[in-house]
Amino acid sequence: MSHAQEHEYNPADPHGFHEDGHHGHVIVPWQVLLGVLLALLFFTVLTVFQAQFEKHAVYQWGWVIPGWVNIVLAMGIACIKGGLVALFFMQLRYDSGINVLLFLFTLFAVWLFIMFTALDLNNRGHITEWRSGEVISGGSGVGFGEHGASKGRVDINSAAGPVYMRVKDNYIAEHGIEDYEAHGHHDDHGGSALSDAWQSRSHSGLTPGLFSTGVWEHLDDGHGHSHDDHGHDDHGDDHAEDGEHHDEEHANDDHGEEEH
Amino acid sequence: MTATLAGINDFVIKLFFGQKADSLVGSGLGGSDAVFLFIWWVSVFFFVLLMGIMGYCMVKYRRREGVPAEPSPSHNTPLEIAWSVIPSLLLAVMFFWGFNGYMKAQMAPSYAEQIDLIGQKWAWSMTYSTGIGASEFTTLGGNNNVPIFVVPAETPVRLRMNSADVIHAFWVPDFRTKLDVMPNRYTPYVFTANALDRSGADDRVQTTTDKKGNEYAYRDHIVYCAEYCGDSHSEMVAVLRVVEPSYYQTWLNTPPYGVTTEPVEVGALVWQAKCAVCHTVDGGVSTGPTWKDAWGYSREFTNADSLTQEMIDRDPMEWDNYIRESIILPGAKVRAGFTNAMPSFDGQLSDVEMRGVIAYMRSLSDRDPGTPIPGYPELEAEAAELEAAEEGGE
Amino acid sequence: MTTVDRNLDQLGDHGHHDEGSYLNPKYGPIATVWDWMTTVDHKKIGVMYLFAVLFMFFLGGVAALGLRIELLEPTRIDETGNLTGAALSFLAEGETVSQAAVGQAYNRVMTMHGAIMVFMFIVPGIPASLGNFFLPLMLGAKDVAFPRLNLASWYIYVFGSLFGVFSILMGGVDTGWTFYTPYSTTTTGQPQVIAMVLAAFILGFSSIFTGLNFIVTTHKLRAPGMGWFDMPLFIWAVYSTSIIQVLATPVIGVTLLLLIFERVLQIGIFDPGLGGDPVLFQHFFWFYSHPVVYVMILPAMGIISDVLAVHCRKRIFGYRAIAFSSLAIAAISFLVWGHHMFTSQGELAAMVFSFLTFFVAIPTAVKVFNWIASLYKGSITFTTPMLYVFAFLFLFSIGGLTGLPLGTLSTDLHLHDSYFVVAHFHYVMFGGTVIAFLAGIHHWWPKMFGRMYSEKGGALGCALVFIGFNMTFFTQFFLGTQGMPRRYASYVDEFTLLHQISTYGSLILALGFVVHLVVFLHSLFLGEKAPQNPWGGLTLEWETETPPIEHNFHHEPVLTHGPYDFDEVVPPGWDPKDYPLPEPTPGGHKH
Amino acid sequence: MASIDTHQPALPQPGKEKVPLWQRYTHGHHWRNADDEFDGAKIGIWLFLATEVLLFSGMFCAYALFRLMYPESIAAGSGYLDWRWGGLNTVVLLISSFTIAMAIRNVQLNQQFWARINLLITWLCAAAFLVIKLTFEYIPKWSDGKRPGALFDYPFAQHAHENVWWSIYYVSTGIHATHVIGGMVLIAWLIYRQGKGAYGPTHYTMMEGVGLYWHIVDLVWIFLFPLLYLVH
Repeated sequence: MSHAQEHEYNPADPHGFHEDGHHGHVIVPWQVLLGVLLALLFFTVLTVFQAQFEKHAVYQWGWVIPGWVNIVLAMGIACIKGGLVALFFMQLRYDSGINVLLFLFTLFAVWLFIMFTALDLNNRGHITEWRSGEVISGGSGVGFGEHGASKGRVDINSAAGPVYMRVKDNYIAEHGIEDYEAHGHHDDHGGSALSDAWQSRSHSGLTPGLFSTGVWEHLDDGHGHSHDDHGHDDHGDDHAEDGEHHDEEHANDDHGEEEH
Repeated sequence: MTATLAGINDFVIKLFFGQKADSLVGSGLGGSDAVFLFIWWVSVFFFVLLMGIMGYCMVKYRRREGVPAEPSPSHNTPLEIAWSVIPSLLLAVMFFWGFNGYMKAQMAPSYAEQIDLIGQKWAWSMTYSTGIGASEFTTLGGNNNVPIFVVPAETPVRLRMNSADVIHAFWVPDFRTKLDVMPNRYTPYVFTANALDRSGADDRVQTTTDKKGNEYAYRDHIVYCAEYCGDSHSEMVAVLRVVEPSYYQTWLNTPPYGVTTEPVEVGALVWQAKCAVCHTVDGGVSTGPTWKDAWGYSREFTNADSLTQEMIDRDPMEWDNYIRESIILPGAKVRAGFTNAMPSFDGQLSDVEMRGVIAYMRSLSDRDPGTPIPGYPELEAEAAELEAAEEGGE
Repeated sequence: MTTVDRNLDQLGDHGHHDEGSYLNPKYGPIATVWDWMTTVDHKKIGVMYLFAVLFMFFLGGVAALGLRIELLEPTRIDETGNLTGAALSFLAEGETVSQAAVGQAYNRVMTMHGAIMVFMFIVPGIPASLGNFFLPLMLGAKDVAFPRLNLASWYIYVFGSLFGVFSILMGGVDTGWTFYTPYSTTTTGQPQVIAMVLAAFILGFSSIFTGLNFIVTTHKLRAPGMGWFDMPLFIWAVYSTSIIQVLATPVIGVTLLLLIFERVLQIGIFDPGLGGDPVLFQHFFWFYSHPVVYVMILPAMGIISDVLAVHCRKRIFGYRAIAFSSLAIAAISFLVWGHHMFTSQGELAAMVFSFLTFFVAIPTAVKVFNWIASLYKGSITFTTPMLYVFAFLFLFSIGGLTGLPLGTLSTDLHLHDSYFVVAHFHYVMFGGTVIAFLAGIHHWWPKMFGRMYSEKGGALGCALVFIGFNMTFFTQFFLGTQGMPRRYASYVDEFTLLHQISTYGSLILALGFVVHLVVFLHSLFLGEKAPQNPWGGLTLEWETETPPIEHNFHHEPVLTHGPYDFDEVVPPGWDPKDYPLPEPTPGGHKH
Repeated sequence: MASIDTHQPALPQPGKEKVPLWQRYTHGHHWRNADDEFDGAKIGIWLFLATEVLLFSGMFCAYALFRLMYPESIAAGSGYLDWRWGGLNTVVLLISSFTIAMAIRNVQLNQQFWARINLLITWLCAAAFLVIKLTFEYIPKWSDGKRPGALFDYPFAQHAHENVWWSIYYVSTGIHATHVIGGMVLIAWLIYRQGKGAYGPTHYTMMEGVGLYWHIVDLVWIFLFPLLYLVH
């Protein structure tokens, strides 16, 4: 670079090298970049609007929207946004083929990863239904200390029960059931009642005879057992018709558990 | 010719497996033994072919000084296509045949005998439809308390398997199939054991008499845990005892113990079935503390207040409670010098069994209720009285 | 323009005529060490990698010997609590031990063997050592694309390995190298397990950087005139390997990260007790660890292709088929991870994965057929590298064919997690990769260190390794089919004989490596000086001096012939009198 | 990448201080020319981005699987999040992506002042993202007891696996936030080097690389946002 000063710099062709077919140096017009930004912001608004509109339509107008609509629309918009970023901000549109190929192959690998894993984990119960059921035992979860793990590492097998029940019991023991109920459910659970697509497969694996201890009764409450009157199927329908009923229903349910 | 081939096949099977498969999944036309033989012959063919050509070339085309290598084609498309396509067809056969056999090991008819199986560090336990479990034990390898599980011959059996801690795998090599035992869901182990050959040709078929005096024929198969599960992984074995279906029904309806059995006897059985992997009763070292001379002694814990002699002397029941708590929540009190390795047996022991374990531990201690606890003979008498009343009430 | 112009002027002239061998110490001893530690020269980094991975191979091998000796006899405890039988019982003499304590010790050594061999030896093994040294040389480049990244990758490798060694010194881990949950998240030994998982995590970066470097180097730094199909097959293999390294390794990164979170914070993604799923871990794990099996074997296949061609003086048969089969294996390797989980996954996934698994057999078989066909009408020598090629063809064929009953669903239900699997992957990984590694080391030893080794010693070592290996592992096929599960510290009495043969075989195997060590040390210090091109190779690394100069070539090489044109070209550094060429036949060349 | 050649002739002394750093840059000696080096570096960066995408794919996979297994817990968990903060963060990241693309354009055109402004805006946006995340999301949620796995301590949960949801939420956004922090360090380095005049029309490899990295961070968030905040 001893003669750097002689180098006449040409903005349109900084290297004078465009004839050799390499793609590295493209100066994207600012209008394009700004346009892409605006498009991205527009799609962001659109995807939020779509989600909110769907929620509104279900609650206020009682529309029945299949569960897949939501995810397909949201992911579709995200893909468009991602495509815009990749093509213009990341300049894949102007880039050499190898980088484009690389990016596509990467996405293919991601697709493979998720699809094949889902193929297994979501298809366990074809032959024997109880294969897909859920039994909680083993691991570290058979054991929880007094308050979640807030007191340090949880000891294996020192206590038993699903975390959320234990946490609730602790709260009630500490503050009383009235306080618990008064606290209510201030959080927005909005989306949870949209369609029946969100419901778990029935956990048909449990046999009361095999595990007749207190732990498992907790699980029985409201988790898709056919014999359970307070199953979530019912909740779902209730909410779809009457959003206000929501909190009361759950509080009753919880109270019921308390009496066990 | 056919007979010779069959003889060679039998030899190959004997060489690899020791004997033919003892279940429907393994034997028969669609069984895995047949698939294995098919793969064996394909492999032998290709291996001999390739090594033959290699050996021939090694001799024929070895380097001679001053003689250049003869020119030869650098590729041959028809040949290359042929050696890609022909193996592919053979592979397709393997896949379909293998898949067929695999499905047999997954599917059971609706009338199959269903038995619950729990895998746990480091023992297997079965619960039959009548609520009973293994009642006899044997020695296998380094494990002196290997449970014997009785199963019927010629009857489809489906084990509903579940693990209480980590992943295990239930493998009966003689049945040629295994499946993982998962902590968060059930998995099925399906088999139909072949009939007992009572002609005397099969020296594994033997006859014995059970505790009730019934004579029965049986054939034993070893069960291994095939998924690595820790310290005593290699001792996590069991024996699957195949019996005649008729005897199986008899056995099923004669529980090894009931409410009238001596609690100490029940406790000893439970110990063999579930506890012997980690707890010795002769003072020996193992994963967990020994039960010999344990009951009634003070204990230090790593994660709880110690059980002092004073507390025990005040109320010997403290020790009984400690046993009970440790069975249900093993991590609540971990004895000093040991790690928290014990899985929870919550829900696995009936009241009878729980009481049996406590009674058995008492009987192993030199401080058991028979020996007056120094200073508190009247309390001790009261406790014994209470226990007697309780037992009488059952 | 000037940047470009100045360098265009230099094209074909690297301008380092007076340089010496890259091995020459230029300064004082301390400065030389410093020079090596801060070098960005791919050759020095390759050599440093070679010694590092061989050291790890030694550590893992010692652990393996320990395992085999422990398994010489089944472990039994007598009434007094003393170990009987086990060959290592003298370690616990006079102490009362339990079966579980023996198992615990065994499991730690077993994990140490697996983790060291997989993460620290065989994955980086060939690509990072021989690949680093020879990939730029074979491409005619001065260096890899990102030399400093290359050095960083070596340091990351050392750093990661230190974590692994630290974990072992802390008492070791008993998770098995697969870290299956929930065992790995609940077993005792918090600092060791986290250290070992971190080690694997960190080593992943080293692997990614190496792979990334090689891909860019292959794309951008080929010598003028070298098209994709003029590259030696070793490059194709390393290139395919690199693709897998780059795409698969990040997934093990996030998996191990989650495992660490699981142990430290109990986040429960893999913990069944908290709602997680242990099989999800297996999917995550094998999404990396199956492709990585091909990271282990593909470079070995590349070595075999090159070494075989040179020592037979024969154009490799079906060059394109071998090149494309490397890429095909790399691609298919991402589709078949589920065959490690036939006993834990659902029926549908098992069916799909079994079906796809057979596809990977085709390109592998094609490669073997092509190698065997390349022997036809060759001029075969029996040098040590070539002996290893024959050993490879023999052992790898067994390894490949025994994969068939493992890919077939019904037979795999029996063989899964048994000694059959152990034998199978040792036939592929040891009989394939390590044997090919040895072939490659012997083949390129003169080029790397400028000294010849003793052929007799090499052949003796090869024979011992071959015999010892077969004794050790062929018996294990029978152990597996008869019902011996893997990772057992003890066994029932019926298996004793086969285990004993296996253990004695492993001692012979170890002896073979000792012989090789002696041969190499002898060569380094007393070996005769190597000529530029001892075997008559045609690839570019033989065109430079032996050992190569610091910047590889005096002039940028321009490719004038293919890598395997043995019947058309007199090899560089050879007198045409010593290398008679056959009569040219019309149309008989150009792949 | 940068030069490793120690054999480069010394630059002529007169006028040295007037020549900006980027014009004095010489490519690595093992490259044929600067463009080859730039292309090679770009392939390298894209390969690195591929590893980033696959790293995140693990979390996407975990999300997808637990959504299939425990739909109501995941939907309920999503309900706890406020789309307004998520949306604001999306906008912030999109703007930062735009500004770094503009910064590269400025450097290509040798508009050093504007490049500096754009880089600063990018850095500030990144910081704003983290501040919003921390003050309005992590801290309130954590103190409510909405924590991952065994740490879960929220007494008003309705579903058995809400702790799994929080595990996914914290881990995926946590890994993303770590990448944002990494990006901030890199952008700060860019600002420092740019101030020294290191980047110009003939040499801006580092800018291009960091820019691409920053875009991938944005890209991941574009997918995380609807998955975590909007999908129910």
